[in-house]
Amino acid sequence: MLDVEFYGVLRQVAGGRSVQLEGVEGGETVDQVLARLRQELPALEPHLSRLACAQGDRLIRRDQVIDLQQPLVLLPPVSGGSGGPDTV
Amino acid sequence: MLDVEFYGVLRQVAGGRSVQLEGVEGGETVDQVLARLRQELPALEPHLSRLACAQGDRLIRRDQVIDLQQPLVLLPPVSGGSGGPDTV
Amino acid sequence: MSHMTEQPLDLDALIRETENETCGAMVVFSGIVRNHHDGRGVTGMDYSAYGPMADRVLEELEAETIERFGVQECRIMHRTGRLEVGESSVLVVVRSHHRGDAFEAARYAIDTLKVRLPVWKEDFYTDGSAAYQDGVALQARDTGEREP
Amino acid sequence: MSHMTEQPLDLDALIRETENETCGAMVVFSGIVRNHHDGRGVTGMDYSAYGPMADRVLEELEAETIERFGVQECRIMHRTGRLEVGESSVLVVVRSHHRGDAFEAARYAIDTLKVRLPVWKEDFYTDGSAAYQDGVALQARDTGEREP
Repeated sequence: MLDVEFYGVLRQVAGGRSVQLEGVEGGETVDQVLARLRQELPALEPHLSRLACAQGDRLIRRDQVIDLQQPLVLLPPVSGGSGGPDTV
Repeated sequence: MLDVEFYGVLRQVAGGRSVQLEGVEGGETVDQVLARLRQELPALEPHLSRLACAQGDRLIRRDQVIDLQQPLVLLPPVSGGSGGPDTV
Repeated sequence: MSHMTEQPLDLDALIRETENETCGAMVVFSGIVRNHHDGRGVTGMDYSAYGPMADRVLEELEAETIERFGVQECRIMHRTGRLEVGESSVLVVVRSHHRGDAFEAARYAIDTLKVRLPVWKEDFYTDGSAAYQDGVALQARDTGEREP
Repeated sequence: MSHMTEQPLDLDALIRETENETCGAMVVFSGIVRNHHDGRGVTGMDYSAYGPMADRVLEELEAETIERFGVQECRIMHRTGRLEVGESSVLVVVRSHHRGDAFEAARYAIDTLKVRLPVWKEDFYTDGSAAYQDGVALQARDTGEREP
């Protein structure tokens, strides 16, 4: 079982801050976990291409193997500072 | 008679904040006045090429006619802000 | 030193923290909640962050900015929570010997923050509605990804 | 509004003066007396100005910067008199909708100030000596000279 956490607009899309994903096995990659998640939460589909994934304080690539001991964190496009991304 | 005022390093060069220049006549240009001043204060010679001249709150060009009613102000190269001219 | 806070940002504190007598130039950037977005009136914003990563990203960005531009000081703070129009959401303070470096370093820090910092904002509009602003896909620093 | 003062510069006051709810970006530049110049230790500086012209130059530079870069606010203050190491000699505050404009406008304002403002500084060195710093020949704004 793996905890998956959502940030930003993904909380609205997923309808909560996190879900518990059943059946994830050791050795699975981020891509494999996202494929499982897509089945559980079809509403995430349009966001999958532009989201980043993290575990702990680091981003992880899609081809990396998940650490089952800590949550997988899904991070949608960011908007720090003020104004839009190309302005301020 | 015309008051000539000095700023910055020119005060050290001229030995004071101002001089009174005798014999200046109506219709003389800045250039003509500077030629008189060079005779009175030879120490100014090396500074003449890089100084700017003002009357009131405006710069005046070398070919402009002096207003005898207000001081001619001699302004050496400037160094506002902090640090040198090419730095800060 | 913290880089993320729910408290109002304190520019004076960052100015004191970065005092350096060798520096002739200081450049400050402040990002401020403005009263409009995409033609709609805005009354405020809510900033949320992925905390564990956000703090590390800003700490590394400070060090990277100092090294890359040869400046002496760089401090970055970002605020989270509910902000009103006119409040500052991010502060960047850079000090250097020369002003050109300070301007370039501050510009780099805020430009880079906007693609690396896991922060999201929800606009509250004058018509009572709210929406997350779209942003840019999060980018890792080249060395920032966990090794496989 | 004054642009030249013998009092310590007050950044908070300039920030308050320029408040503008349409602006998402503020850039501040501060020029600060540093403890060295040309390899020599510096203990302080004395800034002198040709007052009647200096105030007008800064007022016009504010307006020119706003117009040229399309920014909303620009305030510039320069200090005169004796300053210690670490004190600010000049402040530029720019606010705009977009951060790029704010950075460019602030950079233009300080770069232009340094060739147009009739201000001179005398360094006081740690060895007890003093000297006027050389500078750049004063430049008029194209439209700034008195008509013949």
